[in-house]
Amino acid sequence: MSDQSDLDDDRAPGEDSGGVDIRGKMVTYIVGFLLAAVLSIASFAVVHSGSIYGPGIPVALIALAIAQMGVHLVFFLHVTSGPDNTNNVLALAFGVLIVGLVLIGSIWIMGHLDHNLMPASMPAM
Amino acid sequence: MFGKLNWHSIPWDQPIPLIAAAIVGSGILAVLVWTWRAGHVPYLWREWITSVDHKRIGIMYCGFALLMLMRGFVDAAMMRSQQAIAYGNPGYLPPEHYDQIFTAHGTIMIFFVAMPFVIGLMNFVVPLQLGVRDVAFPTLNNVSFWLTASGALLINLSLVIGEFAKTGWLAYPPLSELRFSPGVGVDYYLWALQISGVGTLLSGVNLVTTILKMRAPGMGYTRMPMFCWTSLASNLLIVAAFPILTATLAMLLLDRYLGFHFFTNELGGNQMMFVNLIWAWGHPEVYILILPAFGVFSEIVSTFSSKPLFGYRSMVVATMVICILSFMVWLHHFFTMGAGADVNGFFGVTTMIIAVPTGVKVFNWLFTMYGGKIRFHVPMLWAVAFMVTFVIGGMTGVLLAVPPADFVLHNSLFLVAHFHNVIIGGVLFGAFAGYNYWFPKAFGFRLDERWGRRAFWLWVGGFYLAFMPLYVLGLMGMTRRMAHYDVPGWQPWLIAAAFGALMIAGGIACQVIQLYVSIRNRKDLVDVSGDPWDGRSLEWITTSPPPPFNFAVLPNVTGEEAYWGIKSTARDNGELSERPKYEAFHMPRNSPTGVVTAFFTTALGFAAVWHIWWLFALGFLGAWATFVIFAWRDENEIEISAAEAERLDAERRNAKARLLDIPADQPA
Amino acid sequence: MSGDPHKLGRGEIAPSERGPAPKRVVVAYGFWIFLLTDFIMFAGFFAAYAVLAKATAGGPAARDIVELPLVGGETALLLASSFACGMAGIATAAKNRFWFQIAMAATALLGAGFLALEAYEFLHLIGEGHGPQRSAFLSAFFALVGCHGLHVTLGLVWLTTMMAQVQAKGFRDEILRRIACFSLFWHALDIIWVALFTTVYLLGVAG
Amino acid sequence: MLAAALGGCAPALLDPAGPVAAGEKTLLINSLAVMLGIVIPVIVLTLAFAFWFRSSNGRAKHRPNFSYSGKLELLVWSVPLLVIIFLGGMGWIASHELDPRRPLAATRKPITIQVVALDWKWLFIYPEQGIATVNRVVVPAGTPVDFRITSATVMNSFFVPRLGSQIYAMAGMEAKLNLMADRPGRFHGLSAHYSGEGFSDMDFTVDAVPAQQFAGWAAKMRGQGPALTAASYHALARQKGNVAPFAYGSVPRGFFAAAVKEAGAPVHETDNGGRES
Ligand code: HEO
Ligand code: HEM
Ligand SMILES: [Cu+2]
Repeated sequence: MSDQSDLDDDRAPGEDSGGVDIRGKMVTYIVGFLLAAVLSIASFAVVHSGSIYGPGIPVALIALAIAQMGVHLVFFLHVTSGPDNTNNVLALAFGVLIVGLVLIGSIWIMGHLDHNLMPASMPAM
Repeated sequence: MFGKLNWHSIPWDQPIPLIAAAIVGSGILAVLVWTWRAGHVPYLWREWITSVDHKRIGIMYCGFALLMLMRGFVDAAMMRSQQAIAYGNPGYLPPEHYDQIFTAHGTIMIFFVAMPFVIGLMNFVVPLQLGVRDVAFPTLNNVSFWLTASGALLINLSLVIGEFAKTGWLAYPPLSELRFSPGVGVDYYLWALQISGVGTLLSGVNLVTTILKMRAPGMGYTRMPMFCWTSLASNLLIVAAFPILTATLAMLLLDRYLGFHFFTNELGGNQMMFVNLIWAWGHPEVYILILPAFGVFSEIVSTFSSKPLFGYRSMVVATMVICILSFMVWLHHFFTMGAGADVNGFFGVTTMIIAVPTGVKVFNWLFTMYGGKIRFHVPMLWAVAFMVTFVIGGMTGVLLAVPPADFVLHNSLFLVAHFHNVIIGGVLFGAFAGYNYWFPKAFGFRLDERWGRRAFWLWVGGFYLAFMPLYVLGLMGMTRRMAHYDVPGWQPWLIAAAFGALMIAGGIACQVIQLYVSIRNRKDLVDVSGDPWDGRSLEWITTSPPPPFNFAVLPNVTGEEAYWGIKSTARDNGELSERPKYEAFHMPRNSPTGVVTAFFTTALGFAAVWHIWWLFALGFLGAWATFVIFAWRDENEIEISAAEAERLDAERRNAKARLLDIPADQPA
Repeated sequence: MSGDPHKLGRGEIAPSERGPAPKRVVVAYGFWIFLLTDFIMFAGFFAAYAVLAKATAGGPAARDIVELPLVGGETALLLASSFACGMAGIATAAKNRFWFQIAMAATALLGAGFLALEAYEFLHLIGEGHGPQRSAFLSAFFALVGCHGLHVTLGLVWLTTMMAQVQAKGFRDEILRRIACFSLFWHALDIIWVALFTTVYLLGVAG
Repeated sequence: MLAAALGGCAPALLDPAGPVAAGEKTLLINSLAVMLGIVIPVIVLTLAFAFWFRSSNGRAKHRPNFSYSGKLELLVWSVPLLVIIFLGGMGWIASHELDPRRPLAATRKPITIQVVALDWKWLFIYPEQGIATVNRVVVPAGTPVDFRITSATVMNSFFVPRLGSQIYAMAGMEAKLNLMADRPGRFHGLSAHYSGEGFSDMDFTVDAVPAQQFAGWAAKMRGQGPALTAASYHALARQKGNVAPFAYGSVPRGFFAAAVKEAGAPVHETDNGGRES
């Protein structure tokens, strides 16, 4: 961070690094677009094709989704690991942490509640 | 045309709300007429209602909270008097009424007293302590405030037009579903909270951005005053928790308005999901309230002990640990739902772990006092009372976190005692301490100490008398939210509690008198130096009240305790720091966006409650149009010239010189 | 004492000590935080969906109502719209009003196309008696997907407002900041859509 | 001390009448004692420091720069941590030992009682005895009772303070709660979760009677009084407010399961709503 110019502030979220390098920007977007398209198509294909081990499909889908979100973050939202982006990434990490806690916590808790309380799990009397 | 609203929506047959409303209404009317007649309206409009100055907005938040505290307290007094007499008889409040009262009390106290108070303090103090001129989004700040007010207005409207929810402050379904609560009460509740919730969320975004992106040069993270750290944690929690509330209430709204089945008994709805989600917000919420109070006490204990805060880094770590942990404990509010031993055990343990960082904080305050020269002004009195009281409440909290203990204490008055113990003994004491501490900064004169002490003793004594009996009642098996009872052993304790509430009423009266007396004697109480308590952080470097832009030149921070460092240097050198170079800068213009938006959202909420759909659409369009018009404005800022900045700063420097008894600047 | 961090005369100043960030950064960062709140709100709806997905109350389950080609179409439209939005961002950087308007119009049209498909899907389901009132699962489905749709709708309102502003006022600083926020918003909606089509539609069919 | 204040009658939670309540009482007192061991010193020190270091006290040594001490930091983190490790461990074990679903150890075979929360009364079904009671439940002392709890309306909580643990009663759900009365006696039971207008009166009596007496009572009840049928159940559900205790002389097999499954669906529409026309 200190090796850059005087004008180097933290980078704003969504801001890319280049100045007015239009070509460079275009390339970023096109690459991102293509990657995202490929990953989307792969997701749809996984469901349809039947070539993947059935019970593994959900895992494959989740992996693909995470990959695609990553692509969007990197190519469209210009999130990088660079020091000028630390604050943005930290905020994002905080958000992801909370989303994770809420989702995992809820699913875990509700799973137990359903299991313990839903009459379906009980022998009919 | 008017949806469900008609003549019978007003409870003509019920004297209590009508009289209450008449009193409140005529009070408001009288104030309005008086301000109008006295010609204060333009002033109010210009300087307050449309102000985007974080200090003004902070003050409005706190004033609003104090006002609503009285509203909430009236509810509390009714409950206390009802329960004192309602042994073996229905008392004077039928359940229909009593149930609205505790719901309104809880809702108002949490959302419209505690929240605005801490948000107000953060708004006022944080930019000053960070050494900057305003928050990140000044206009948005004004919008946030007015959205909060809009929500509160809706709740208070329900007193006369229709009814309020009879569900308890968290509106658990299925009781809050249309089938069991077909009236408009729950709808008032939902819209009021949705609207004010958006306000809170935006103010959280605003303060997080301010703290992370706008600090005076040199103010690194480890140089921020403790209050800024706790504010950061608190606002991160707002940002993380309030969206969950929004989503949860939206689901209940969908159930009620469009026949969805999220939480109904029928067609697969799952009431447990609501409980789960509402506490995923609700638990962080209580730390949103307490963390800023911790910050207030950190400032006060250090200032009045004339020492730096003990263990600053430990405090920072403790704050952030609490911030994260608070998202891992929410199940402790429903141990008795039956999730099983593993889940209960896990959440019990995570809950208890919070006692560790909190304990660290308590010990660090203790060691801050150790070796100090403690001046017992009113804020410090509150701080000591807090330390004594809060540890008791914290301890009973940990007790409730032991799942099997909670199996017998859940929903009992023991629980009610616990949370009033931490909320009053923590949040409210913190708010009062902060109010007394920063009042001179806000208005340029101190609050009267004598009446402040009276208020203090009555509040503290009243608190113990009103809430310690509830612990006993809890152990006797009395549950919360009872309109009447037939167990004879309970009554003496409830009568004692009623006297406690009476004492608190005395405390509130003393606070009102304190304010009145202080305004009357403001000449004697004036604070010319801008630093009445020998403070250590940057808010005390500027004048009291500060200029709209806070600092003519942003201070340059070179260490922890920014102002203390500058002050000590000046004292040691016998002269003020070098005169800075003044430059022109811009300040945002006032804007009616907030109040106009709030007007439309109030209309929108009211329309939704009564199913007046054309008004609903109008409210929505109005709010949107307001934003577009605001966005279209060309002149958003005014310039403060270098000369103006210099002139104002010269006065400040002279006052500081007098305070430190060193030569003033030579006139340039 | 100086307000300008670059005149402090210290060789290396840690970024956290350089004084207030420029407005551009502050605004985008604030909006970034706002987006996080939006993600968390969606997490609430996702959690509800996850819990209620099996609560069909005798009505249709996810696999009975999902039409993958439709969803594929929606995905394609949204992705293309996001790309167009990126182009608008580039036009903004180049201060080219003409291409900005073209790209934004394309963004809007593609977004509207997405909404149209979604509206078709919803109306179709309701027409078959599979509306949100049918079961808790359908409630959660409509709410989750609908919430995303609502965001797209609001995005369109915002987008058209921005087009009008640029036309009327050109690329001023505050308008540039708003465009930056808008593009953050629009791209964020994609991310949510990815989570959505995976959990609701694809896992609905597969799981 | 509390007992004295009450004229000899101890608070319900401190006067357990069964193993669950007794365990919970012990746990409560243990935890409290451990925490008081640290909380009382904190309170005393706060007041002592505040008093001694008051600015007017010339004898107190002023240490204006005492703001860090590694040793003390270690102490302030580790002391609460140790207490919490102890309490947490105890809580973890206790939540397994005292899990409401866990059958109780006893010499006698447990009996099952099914509980339905209604607006605003309690229905108790004895599937093995084929009878049902309202607002009064009779249990054999010294015999574990396997309560199965549901609601035909909004959420309530089934709670008998002197027997221990409460648990929520929810429509469509079946909660399990194992309790036992050690000895004969009469206890106060109530709904511990607010459920609307008639909530304050939603209490019931628990009569623990010697085991033989229980069998006799059940036999006597059977065939007496009205029969619990879908119709009489719905009539009961629709009846507002407090109902004096009474009994049903017969209950169809599988009645409770049906009530759970019904999720309270056909039970009345409330008319206590708002003031809209
Ligand atoms: C500002 C508000 C606030 C605060 C700060 C707290 C703090 C805590 N709370 Fe409380 N709470 C608050 C507000 C509420 N709580 C509630 C309910 C509630 C319940 C659910 C009970 C039930 O429904 O049956 C539990 C288990 C707790 C636990 C705790 C714990 C462990 C803490 C801890 O954070 C306390 C930590 C502090 C301590 C421990 C003291 C200082 C520490 C020292 C001196 C160190 C040494 C001590 C030990 C090692 C023990 N709370 C409810 C009920 C809502 C409702 O149902 O309507 C509310 C409103
Ligand atoms: C000022 C003195 C206060 C008194 C005398 C008081 C009294 C009461 C009483 C009597 C109840 C009902 C207890 C019951 O259910 O039986 C109650 C509930 C409650 N109070 Fe207070 N209270 C006070 C202040 C506060 C404050 C400052 C807050 C929060 C900031 C607060 C938050 C609540 C909440 C959340 C409830 C629960 C409401 C519900 O059951 O839905 N109270 N209070
Ligand atoms: Cu909690």
